[in-house]
Amino acid sequence: MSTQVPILAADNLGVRYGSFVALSDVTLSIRPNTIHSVIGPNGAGKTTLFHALTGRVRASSGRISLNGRDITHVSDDKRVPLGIARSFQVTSLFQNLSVRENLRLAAQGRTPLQALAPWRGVDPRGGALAVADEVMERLELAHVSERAAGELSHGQQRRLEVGMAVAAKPRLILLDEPTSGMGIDDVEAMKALIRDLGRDHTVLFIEHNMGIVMNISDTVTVMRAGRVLVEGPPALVRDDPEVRRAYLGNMITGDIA
Amino acid sequence: MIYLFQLVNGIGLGMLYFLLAVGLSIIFGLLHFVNFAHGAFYLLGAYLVYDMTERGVNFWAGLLLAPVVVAGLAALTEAVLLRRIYHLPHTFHILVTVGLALMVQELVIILWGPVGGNVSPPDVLGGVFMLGDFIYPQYRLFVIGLTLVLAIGLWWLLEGTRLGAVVRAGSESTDMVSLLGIDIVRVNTAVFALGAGLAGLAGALAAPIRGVEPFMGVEALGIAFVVVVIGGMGSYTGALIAGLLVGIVQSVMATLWPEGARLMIYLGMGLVILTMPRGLLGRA
Amino acid sequence: MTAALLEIENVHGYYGKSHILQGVTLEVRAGEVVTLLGRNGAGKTSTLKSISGLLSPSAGRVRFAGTDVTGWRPHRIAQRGLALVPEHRGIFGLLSVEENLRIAERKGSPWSLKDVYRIFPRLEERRRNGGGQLSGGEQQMLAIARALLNAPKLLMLDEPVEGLAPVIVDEIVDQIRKIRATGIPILLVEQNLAVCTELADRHYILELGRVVYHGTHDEFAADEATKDRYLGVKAH
Amino acid sequence: MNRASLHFVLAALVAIALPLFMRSGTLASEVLIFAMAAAACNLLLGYTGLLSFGQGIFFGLGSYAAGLTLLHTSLPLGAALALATIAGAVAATGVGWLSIRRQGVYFVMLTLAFSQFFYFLAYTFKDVTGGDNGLLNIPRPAIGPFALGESWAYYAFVAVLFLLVFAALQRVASSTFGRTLLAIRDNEERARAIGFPVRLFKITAFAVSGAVTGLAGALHALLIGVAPLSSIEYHMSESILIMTIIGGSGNLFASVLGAGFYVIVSDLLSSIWPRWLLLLGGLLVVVALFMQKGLWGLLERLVEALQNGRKSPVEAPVRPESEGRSI
Amino acid sequence: AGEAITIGAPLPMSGPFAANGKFGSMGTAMIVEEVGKILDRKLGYLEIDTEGKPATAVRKVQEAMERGVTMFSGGILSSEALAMGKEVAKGNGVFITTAGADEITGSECNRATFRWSVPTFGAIEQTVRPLIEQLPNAKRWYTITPQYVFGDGLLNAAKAIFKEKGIEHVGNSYHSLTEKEFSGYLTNAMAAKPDALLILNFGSQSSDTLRQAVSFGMKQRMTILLAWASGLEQFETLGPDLMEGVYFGAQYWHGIDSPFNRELVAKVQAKHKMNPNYAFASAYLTTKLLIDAAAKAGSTDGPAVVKAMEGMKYAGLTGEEEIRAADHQVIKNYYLLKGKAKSAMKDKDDYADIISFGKSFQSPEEALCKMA
Ligand SMILES: Nc1ncnc2c1ncn2[C@@H]1O[C@H](COP(=O)(O)OP(=O)(O)OP(=O)(O)O)[C@@H](O)[C@H]1O
Ligand SMILES: Nc1ncnc2c1ncn2[C@@H]1O[C@H](COP(=O)(O)OP(=O)(O)OP(=O)(O)O)[C@@H](O)[C@H]1O
Ligand SMILES: [Mg+2]
Ligand SMILES: [Mg+2]
Repeated sequence: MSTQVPILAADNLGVRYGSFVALSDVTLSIRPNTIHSVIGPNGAGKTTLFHALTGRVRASSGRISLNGRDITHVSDDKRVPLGIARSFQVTSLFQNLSVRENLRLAAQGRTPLQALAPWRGVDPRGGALAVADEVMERLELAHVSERAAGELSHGQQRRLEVGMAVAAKPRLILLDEPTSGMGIDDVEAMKALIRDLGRDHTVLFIEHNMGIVMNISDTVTVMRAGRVLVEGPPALVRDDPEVRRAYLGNMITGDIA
Repeated sequence: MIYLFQLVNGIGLGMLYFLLAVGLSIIFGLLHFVNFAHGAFYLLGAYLVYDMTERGVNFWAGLLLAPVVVAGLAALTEAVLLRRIYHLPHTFHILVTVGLALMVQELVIILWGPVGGNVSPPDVLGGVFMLGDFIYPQYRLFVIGLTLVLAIGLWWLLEGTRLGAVVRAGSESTDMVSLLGIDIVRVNTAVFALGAGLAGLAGALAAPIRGVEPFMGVEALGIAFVVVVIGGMGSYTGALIAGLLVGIVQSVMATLWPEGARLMIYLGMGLVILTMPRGLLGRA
Repeated sequence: MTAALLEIENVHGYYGKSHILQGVTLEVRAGEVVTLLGRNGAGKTSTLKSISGLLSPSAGRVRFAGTDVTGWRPHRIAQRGLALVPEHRGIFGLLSVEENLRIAERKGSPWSLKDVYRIFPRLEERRRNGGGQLSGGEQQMLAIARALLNAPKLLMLDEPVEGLAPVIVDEIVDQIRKIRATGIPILLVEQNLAVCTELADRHYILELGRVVYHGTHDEFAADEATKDRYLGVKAH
Repeated sequence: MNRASLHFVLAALVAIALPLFMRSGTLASEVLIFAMAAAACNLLLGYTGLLSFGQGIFFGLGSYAAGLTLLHTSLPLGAALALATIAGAVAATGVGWLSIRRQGVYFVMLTLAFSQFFYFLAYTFKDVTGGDNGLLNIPRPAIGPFALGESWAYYAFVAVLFLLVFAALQRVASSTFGRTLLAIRDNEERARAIGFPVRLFKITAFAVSGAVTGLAGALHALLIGVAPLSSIEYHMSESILIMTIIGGSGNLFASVLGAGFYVIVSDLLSSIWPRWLLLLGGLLVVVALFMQKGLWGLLERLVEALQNGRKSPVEAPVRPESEGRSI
Repeated sequence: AGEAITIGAPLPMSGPFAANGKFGSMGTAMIVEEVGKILDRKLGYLEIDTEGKPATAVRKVQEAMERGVTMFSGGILSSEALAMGKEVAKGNGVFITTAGADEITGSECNRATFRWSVPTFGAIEQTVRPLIEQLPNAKRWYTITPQYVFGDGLLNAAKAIFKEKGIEHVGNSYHSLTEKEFSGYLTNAMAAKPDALLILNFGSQSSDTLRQAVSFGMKQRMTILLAWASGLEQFETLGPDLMEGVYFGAQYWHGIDSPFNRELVAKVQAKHKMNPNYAFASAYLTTKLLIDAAAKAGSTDGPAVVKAMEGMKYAGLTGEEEIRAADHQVIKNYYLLKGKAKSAMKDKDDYADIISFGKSFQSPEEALCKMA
């Protein structure tokens, strides 16, 4: 298993915001069809890592490769057709469009140039719409399918946010704190969903809910101050004294079942 | 030698442009309000001074009074009209303020006639300043000096006081500012009045230089936009630098390549935006 | 028993034509921490908004410290000492961290800038940073710190630990306890039952814009049926 | 009948109704010409969220292109119109390509700067454009067997083109492309994050808009026999934008309403009072304050009020949430 | 009596030239009212607001022609006048204007269009030449010119005279039609140390230039000539302080000593309590020309009226005037005025004295008019 080509690999990745170094020397390797989580204190650079991997911010040093192909200089929108999709920590939806349209667009994003022809109509039986409906079912959003995304409650928006990444049918899905803002019951459901996604996709996710992280991850990467602190299976990470001190604390959040 | 003269002249122009533009910049950058009526306040300032001097009021009194009246009118407009549309997209800001500018312009024509008039500088400043070959109207020198003093005062107000921070905050989320117990509505009115008052002052100061006519507002608006965009919206220092830059370029170009002066300014503005995303010093 | 500091009585609220709050009644007394629970979309945030004046109640009363503040503009309510930390945090991105704090400073607050820097050292490290450049957790800390400087008589926190690292959650829970210890009551909206359990004296559960359950902490802790029914928490 | 065909029928009705109510074919033609320009502007404003102050560039270039073709070559009318359309599209692609590098107000200002730039260009190259005098003597040749000299004959020609263009724009707006534009308008970051090359889409929108605006400019030059400098001035951009906003930016037919209203009301007001701009100004303020959905919104409210008058006005309470919340 | 006869008055009633439009309209109204009736039909006029835009002007003229109007008097801006002239020609009407561009009776001349005002050539001949003769010591001249056809027309005419008279042309500053700030150009001018400054722009631009030149103390250091002033309406905005000692070229001045003008001044004084300015008087006269021609032709038919106007000689505002048939240019005087001190003014409008006047015109061939 460890000899497999990683689906995504980051090599000595560094990112700076102006003079502030948000990420330095991060080396990461995600094996296909695994669930890989990233944890770490607030401001450790987790979201920044996601930004770099998806191309939203430019890496100031290092290399990123997808299935062995160098994508360091591929722009963010061009990485989607290559099979990377993500959700955002701060909800970012098409507020004025319906839930269904949000998801249809997310599905369409894999073949964006098809949408560039100004004369081509939306195929009612087409793939994108079908995917949208499927995702809505999966995320229990079908009953609000025609509502504008901006009118959903915070928790519903969070679910749609994750749905947007799922709808792109990526090979690698990046979820930035998928359960934040979700109801207690939804957290359980999300846990199930991520586990589920892990079967036919590769999942990389950031989470502060240790209940999820420790239960479903194959690998956990702990970051601190822009660097990788520890990486390994959940049990190893949980018992690392450094991780406990820097991050886990007493863990009143999310009991590890 | 001539370029030296043009440089001084450019600084004189530039300081006036700064005064004109800085109000727009404040309103623009801090309230996120696109104010196409800014020129109308400039127009009003000029006409108020004109009207008062025609009635025999002392020029200095006029210079003091005109911006105050303009600020008052602006506050009223803001309270009655503009605050209802802050939350709407830019399109509506433009619609309302273009409408307002048209109304002011036509009202000016109705009140003072379509031809315009002349404002004499006060007698003490009526002459020219001479130094060898260098000749410069005393009144223009006075304008440079006055705007310099104002520039410093303004800088302190915007960057050194809490008011500045509050208004910037309000430009992002009025709700959140209210939740901190600050009456953002009043702050906005004050800022709008300040910006408009500065335009009124610029108009009042410009009146003896270029006379008054009903369409000077539109022209001023164009210049103000160029300055604000080059300097960066919401940036005080940007407005100052850009104002001077535009003034100097315009003046020097008058010798270098007069036909292309305007073209250069717009070309320059385009280049600045393309190479510097937020103008020279804009924040967001 | 002390008189209620905050009383809301049969409050109704609309977004456009949707009737979201359908008669919410609850109260917060001096010195206690009350949580408002409920599923996503139950109307918790909307309730806080109607208290703080962001959402004008179409019917019902909001009384704070003996004054009827129904329909007041938000800044007047805030000046009375009702502080809300909204779920989206409301950090001013154009202002630096310190400016964010400074504009909230009000005379009579038991906390000073120094105090909040002591509570949240991370903020002091990043005090010159733009508010928009903070990580999610840093923003949450800033939002709470800001509310503290605003001289609150009652603090309303909308999901304060959302997206925070466990150590920080501990920290914030600690701070909330300390705030309570100063006698300032807290109305807390939270999805994290563990946090609620740590802190609350009483609980309300909201569903479809109505209060469907109300009980003291101990009653609630024992009532697995209620938890299951309204919050979908299965006893494992 | 779906929304799109309803709007098309409405547009056709306008084209048919104008001759019944208007004395002059010239004014009627102008209404439809600006309706095209406004609808094209709406594609940028309403669908892509781009507030372009550059529409006058494309309009003016269309005028010049058609004028120059007819003056200096023996190409037929159709070719002149096609060239104007291409000129509009090419200029729009260029202006779009540069302007969309910036967002928000800076974008608006860039388009404004370009519009000034093109104005001075046209002003300076007076040998080509006629400078301040404009391009004079533009003929209006027949199209096949149909002479267009008479003003209603020309109107008929314009009306046919207008309906074709309107239908085409509708098609664009409802295509996947148009819907993607709506998404971009709503949240550009997200659109990019889900894989859309946002700039390419915006430039394409610009090109389509510029093409239609160029065509409108050409038709206008033919209408008045001149390609004046004022067609490429900043005020032209402003007028087109105002028409679009007054109409309402939600759908394309709204722009037809806006253009018709603006052109006819301006004509009316200016004939009754020299200070008519005062009234126009007031009107703009009123629209922004009370009719944020524009004339179209007003129309919708009217229709709704009529329907409610018939039906009982009681609304069923909307239940905000439903049950079943596991993923 | 048949249907009423309507004369179209396409004028910029709104926009930057609204002042001219307003007085033009008053002038037309006055003569129409005065005449009342011709060919046994009631006479009326239709005020058409061109908004100063050629497009609007053409569209509205088109509409008026569809309604049966054949005679038009108006058009203040060159661009609108040129465009309207073409349109009126297409519709077989007749149009008389006072706009400045040489092309109107030059390269773009046509059957339907007449022009009352003196073109650039005559304006310079009647101002620069007499001034050079009056001031033999002014050997160095500087010019400020708006960059477009009209400005070049003036400049070329001036250069020709400079050359002929051995005057040194020490420099020229071009500027665009939208320029309002002239201090840069004036700085150039001062650096060239001229004896005379020739201002070749018009309207508010010329006022701005003069105002700023005076503030730079240039009046004390050189002679200033503003070759194309609009007369009373401009002088009112300038005021005697600026005008004193400055020379102005003008198409018309209410102080002209001709029978027709004296009569007009009296009438306008009686009716409007003011002196007629250029826009007023010229509109009055050009409308009158149309009316007279229609009466003479016995028809309002465009071509008939044109025929009647061609070669017409009459006692006009500036004395004897004649409509040249070959290019439809009215042959009339152009005036050189000199501003006087406030203390020397006899009444509130007595801003200037006439120094000299005369008629200078290029031949139609020189003006490049080839009438179809
Ligand atoms: N645009 C930016 N400019 C400057 N600094 C930034 C910017 N974005 C983030 N930072 C800083 O980079 C650091 C890492 O931020 P990041 O958002 O990656 O943290 P995180 O690990 O995702 O934290 P959290 O768990 O709180 O979301 C933080 O200290 C933050 O303040
Ligand atoms: N601005 C709005 N416009 C229309 N409907 C809204 C708006 N905001 C909220 N709603 C609706 O009101 C209901 C209650 O929303 P609210 O935000 O109060 O829920 P909540 O209990 O805070 O949920 P969450 O836990 O997800 O934050 C939801 O159904 C939501 O869709
Ligand atoms: Mg993060
Ligand atoms: Mg909520």
